[in-house]
Amino acid sequence: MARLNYAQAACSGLEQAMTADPRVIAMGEDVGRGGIFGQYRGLLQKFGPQRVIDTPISESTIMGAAVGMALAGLKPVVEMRVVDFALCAMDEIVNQAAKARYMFGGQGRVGLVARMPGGIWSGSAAQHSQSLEAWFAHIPGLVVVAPGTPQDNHGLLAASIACGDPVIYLEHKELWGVEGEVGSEKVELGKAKLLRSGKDLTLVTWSRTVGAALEAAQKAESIGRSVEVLDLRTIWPWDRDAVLDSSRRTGRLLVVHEAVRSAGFGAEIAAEVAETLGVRVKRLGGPRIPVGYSRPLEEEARLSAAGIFEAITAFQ
Amino acid sequence: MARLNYAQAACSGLEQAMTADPRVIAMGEDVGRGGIFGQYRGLLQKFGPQRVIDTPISESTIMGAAVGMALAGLKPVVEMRVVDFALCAMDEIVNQAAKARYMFGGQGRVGLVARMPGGIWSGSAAQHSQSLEAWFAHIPGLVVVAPGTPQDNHGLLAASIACGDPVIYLEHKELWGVEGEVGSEKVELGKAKLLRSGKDLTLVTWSRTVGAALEAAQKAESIGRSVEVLDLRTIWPWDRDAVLDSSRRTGRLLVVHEAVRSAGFGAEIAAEVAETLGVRVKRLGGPRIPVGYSRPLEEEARLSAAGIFEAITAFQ
Amino acid sequence: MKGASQNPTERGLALYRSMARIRAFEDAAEEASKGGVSAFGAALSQDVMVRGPLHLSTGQEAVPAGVCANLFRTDMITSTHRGHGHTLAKGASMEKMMCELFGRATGFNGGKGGSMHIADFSVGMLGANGVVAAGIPIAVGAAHAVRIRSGKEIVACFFGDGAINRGPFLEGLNWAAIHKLPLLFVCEDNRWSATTATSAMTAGPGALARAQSVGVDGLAVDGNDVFAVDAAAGSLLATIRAGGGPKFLHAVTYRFKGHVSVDPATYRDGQEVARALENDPMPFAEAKIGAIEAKRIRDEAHAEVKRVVEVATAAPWPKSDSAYTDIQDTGAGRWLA
Amino acid sequence: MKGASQNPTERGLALYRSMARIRAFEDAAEEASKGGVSAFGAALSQDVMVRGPLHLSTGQEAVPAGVCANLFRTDMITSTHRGHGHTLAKGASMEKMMCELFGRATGFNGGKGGSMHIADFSVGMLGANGVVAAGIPIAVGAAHAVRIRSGKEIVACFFGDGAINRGPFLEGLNWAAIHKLPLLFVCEDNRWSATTATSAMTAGPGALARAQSVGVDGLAVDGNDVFAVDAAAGSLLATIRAGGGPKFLHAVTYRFKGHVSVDPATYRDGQEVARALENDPMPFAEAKIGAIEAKRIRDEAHAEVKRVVEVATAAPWPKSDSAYTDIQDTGAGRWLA
Ligand SMILES: Cc1ncc(C[n+]2csc(CCOP(=O)(O)OP(=O)(O)O)c2C)c(N)n1
Ligand SMILES: Cc1ncc(C[n+]2csc(CCOP(=O)(O)OP(=O)(O)O)c2C)c(N)n1
Ligand SMILES: [Mg+2]
Ligand SMILES: [Mg+2]
Repeated sequence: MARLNYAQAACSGLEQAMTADPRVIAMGEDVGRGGIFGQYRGLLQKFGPQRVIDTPISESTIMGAAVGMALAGLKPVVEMRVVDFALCAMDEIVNQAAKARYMFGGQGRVGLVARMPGGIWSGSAAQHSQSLEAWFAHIPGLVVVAPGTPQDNHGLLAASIACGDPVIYLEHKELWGVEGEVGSEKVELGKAKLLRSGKDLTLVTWSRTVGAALEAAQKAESIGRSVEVLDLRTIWPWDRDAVLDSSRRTGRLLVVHEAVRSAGFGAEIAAEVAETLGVRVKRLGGPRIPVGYSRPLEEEARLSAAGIFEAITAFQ
Repeated sequence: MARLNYAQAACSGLEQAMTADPRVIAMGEDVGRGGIFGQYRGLLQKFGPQRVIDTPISESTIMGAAVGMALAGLKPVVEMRVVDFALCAMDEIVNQAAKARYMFGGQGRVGLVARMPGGIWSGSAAQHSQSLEAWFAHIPGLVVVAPGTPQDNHGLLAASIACGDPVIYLEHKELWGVEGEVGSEKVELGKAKLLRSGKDLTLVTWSRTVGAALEAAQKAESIGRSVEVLDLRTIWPWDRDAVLDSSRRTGRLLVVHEAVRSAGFGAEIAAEVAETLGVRVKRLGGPRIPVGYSRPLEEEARLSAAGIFEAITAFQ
Repeated sequence: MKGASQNPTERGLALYRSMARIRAFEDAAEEASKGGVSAFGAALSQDVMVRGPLHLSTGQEAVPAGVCANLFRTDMITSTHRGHGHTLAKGASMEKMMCELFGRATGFNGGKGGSMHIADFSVGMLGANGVVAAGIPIAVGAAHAVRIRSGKEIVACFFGDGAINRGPFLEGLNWAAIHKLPLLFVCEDNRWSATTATSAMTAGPGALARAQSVGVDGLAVDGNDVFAVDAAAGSLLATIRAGGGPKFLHAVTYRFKGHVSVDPATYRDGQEVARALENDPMPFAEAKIGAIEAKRIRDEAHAEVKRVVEVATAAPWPKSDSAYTDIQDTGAGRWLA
Repeated sequence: MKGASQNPTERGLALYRSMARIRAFEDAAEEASKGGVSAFGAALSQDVMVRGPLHLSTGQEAVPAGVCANLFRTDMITSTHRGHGHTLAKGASMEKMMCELFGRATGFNGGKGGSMHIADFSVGMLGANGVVAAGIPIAVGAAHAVRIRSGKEIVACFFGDGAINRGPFLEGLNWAAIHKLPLLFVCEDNRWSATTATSAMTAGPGALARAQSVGVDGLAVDGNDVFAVDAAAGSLLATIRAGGGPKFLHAVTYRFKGHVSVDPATYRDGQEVARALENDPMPFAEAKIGAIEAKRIRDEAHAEVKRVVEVATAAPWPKSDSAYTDIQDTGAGRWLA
């Protein structure tokens, strides 16, 4: 057990994986200086430039080369800096990484982890603040992970490297400094975490929104509404059983995510639960607007504990 | 009124727009020879290479240049060949075209139509068969259109060029040869078309699936199930009122689309209807698999009238 | 901006003024941004004036000043994440830019864009860009639009040395050359890409050779010598305006500050930085126009920026409702239920 | 494939055999694809053997034959949408490729990929690709993997003339040069990009100059002369194997057929086509190895392809269940409810 922040936790997970398996390498812009969020700090010193590879500003080729490396037997962990720039590598992610194994009839696998920090980043405006987990969940072949705590960032990164599939790994741009206890326990892909038990309503969320959701659930308790909170952690495959189970018990599902509500991944969860159980469902997500720069505009795009609380109480 | 196929109908819509407004131009790979589906046939001869522009195989720059043209006052209609290759231009679509107007605080608009034929294309396998309307619907700033008939391809293309917003225009790769009567009536963006009235179930679909859905609905009639069929036509903004209205009347909603079911746009519609009305909802979509080449594999990825019929009858 | 006198002394003063205004602006913006970025895991202070990553062009002023001195107001430019200099040099209002950095309603973008998306369409500044190299295809399109409507304007496209390793560089230059577009590509080479020395990531004989290999010829110039930049840009632009097709200007300069304003840039060699500071374009230009005039101009710039900071500090915030406008006409709205 | 005798006559025969097998394969595949593509709005016949767009390399055989004669089985290649020639020349089974084109379970990809995704990892053929230029970064990564594990293999990366206008060309070559990767880039220049003459869309002095501008030197060669290709590839590969870093081979040839097998290619000038047919690489090579040997080799190839078509015609279809395998281990499944 050690007290680490979210960036350090990931870094130590990666370091362990690199120590255990020489096929694991890390690459991306500025990783040699530790990455712009410190999430690769010290790795160059430990593993050298052969395995911690600085790259040009060439997102297409960073991702495409990772596919080639994986097909040739390595396990690359590649950095896209932010999910917004991964848009420059979408062919490589969707047409190549996700489909190669299938198209080639099982010849070759594309075991790689593509780290692309997502979410609103204070004062960074529309091109640095997107949440695109729903996109990747829609693409056959991809695994999608969104850790919300240092412990999960440690454990899920290790699990992602180990799984052998192409993993879209969505750290949150505003969690880097968050600290927590990090132990060596394994975190399994595809398993939600029950953060709080409750009997009136199931609240499913992930990534940075977990904090606000817990706060809102606490407050709801004080007015006699008992809210169960699940951190989904893995977006694909999502923990359908856990969500259905909880929703069946509470009879109400509220999905909350920072991503734009329209066609967000909350729609998939809500639709699935409504179809399967016929219980009542609601979604809370971002408005369908680009994230603005100025604080009052940015605030409009954010979810707050107060907003979540309101959604809970309005859900009768 | 003229009898035109889906490609000719779009071509004539574009020709009219280009005749009426010198700011409208067309560009993309092979458009000078009429486009690989014939959807630009004759335009070079009529408007010359200044306005019907052959481009290198440079998807990023085709789309990025269209943004620049639009900001400088033109109304480009740009060809991505297939939606799968538009993945090579995702930064330009999502970070630039969709957001420029907002980021610049309303200085400049990005009125353009990005044509990117979608859907399964016989024997073309995983990199030429995707349906990604849910992606674009998730992105603030974009309009998303998916015409299902020659008439709609004529009218919606005209409306898309006129609207002044960036429009993702998803023709279907297997509708090009389909013929129909095409008149000059306007087709409004954002309005679903009621194809069939019914009282037991509302079936919402779009693009190529419309045909199979109608067939299934007909068959359902014969066993006493009365199915209302709506062709959504515009995916964003979707005709929420029409869908809610119909669902309220029938008490059951079935959304059917060729796109992968998981995190497809059906999830948005189903979730919204379930939330708003509390009526029962179901979704039918493609399995979460890449489209295979061989016929038996490709068939697994397709929706059939029989499959839709089954979903209707199973929905009690 | 072009239209300034061609009298050599007056031109020199105008160039210096352009640079001095940029330097003063960057210094003030830097000051106002302290604590304003959450990069490197640092927390974001709540009451900072300029929030988010702020990319300063301090030390690089000679490039925008020299290039834009050869542009008319109707000419267009595209810019990068490091776009304050381009914007000012193109003739945009310093006040509106500062207001935008302060996130105010009175800024160019009404607070929607901030530094990374600064734009002033009224002077042909078509926008900074948060995505490296993304301005290149946009500039190509703008120049192509000019060609289509047989306009006389030209477009200048600014980008950094790091951008020449991104695909759109190849695609955009090739496109411009095929269509002989009226377009000046300006590679503002400050030798660094964030924390990485660009030279370590860039193979081959350099930016200009890359441009030539796709049919775009040009010049390399000392980007710290505003007079040299002015002359080179002037001669290239004359060719472009005469229908000579796109040209390329490779201007070597240096980024005095960190990648963003809060980056201490400890990854750089102290000697390299010291040498670069000796090549500060400001004293270099001052030596030519004289210390007295230079000081007067700098004082004016400081006074202007002081006023502008005051205005920005007092300016109104955007209404939260405005978060929902300027998105799209068809399908607009919050879509929250 | 390397390992063939270095005896000049035997090498000539081996090169010719490699070409003859490609030609015979392409002719048979073309025949089997008639009516099999729904491009250009045409309907798709239901009982056609080879469905979907089929890109034939007829006329271009000398390039893969000459290059792959210099590769070991353990060396790797990446390919394009027009990949049959590369695959055969690299030593893959003709039978398994034909089975794949016929969509059968016994094909290389079990019917999942078809022509555009043909692959045979057992001979280092890492896949054709439906996306122009997408093979370039993949080849870069494979070569980088070799470097990381200090392997001795090299990677050859085939792409068309149209691909040099896509961003990954710049990015991939620059990357390979920085890291001095063991990588041969082969631009198979058939002068057409679908229905467009590539020359009209490509500015500057050409493919090799572009490569040189990002630090990758190489050679230009007559791509219809298999001996010249063999020699050029051999010399470049010797340098690469000796640690000389990436090299570039620009081979000019011609696409005899339409872009896809059902394309009549009416957009091409008849004289251009006639001239190109006169430069058919097959008779050119035949002239060097002698008509009798050439005929024997061609007959063998025809016999082989005839057998292979019979095998493919009789081969089993994939089970529909296999549509759901080979996707991902974590989160696999149909997800239909
Ligand atoms: C496509 C993309 N990749 C990465 C980044 C992150 N990033 C922002 S600026 C920068 C360095 C750019 O270097 P250069 O082009 O030389 O411009 P400079 O910052 O030196 O002005 C990087 C990597 C980005 N904005 N866009
Ligand atoms: C990114 C991308 N854009 C467009 C296409 C459509 N397309 C397929 S092949 C082709 C022409 C390619 O020309 P070239 O690279 O010269 O290869 P050739 O077909 O001549 O072998 C085009 C445009 C594609 N497959 N991928
Ligand atoms: Mg730089
Ligand atoms: Mg070609």
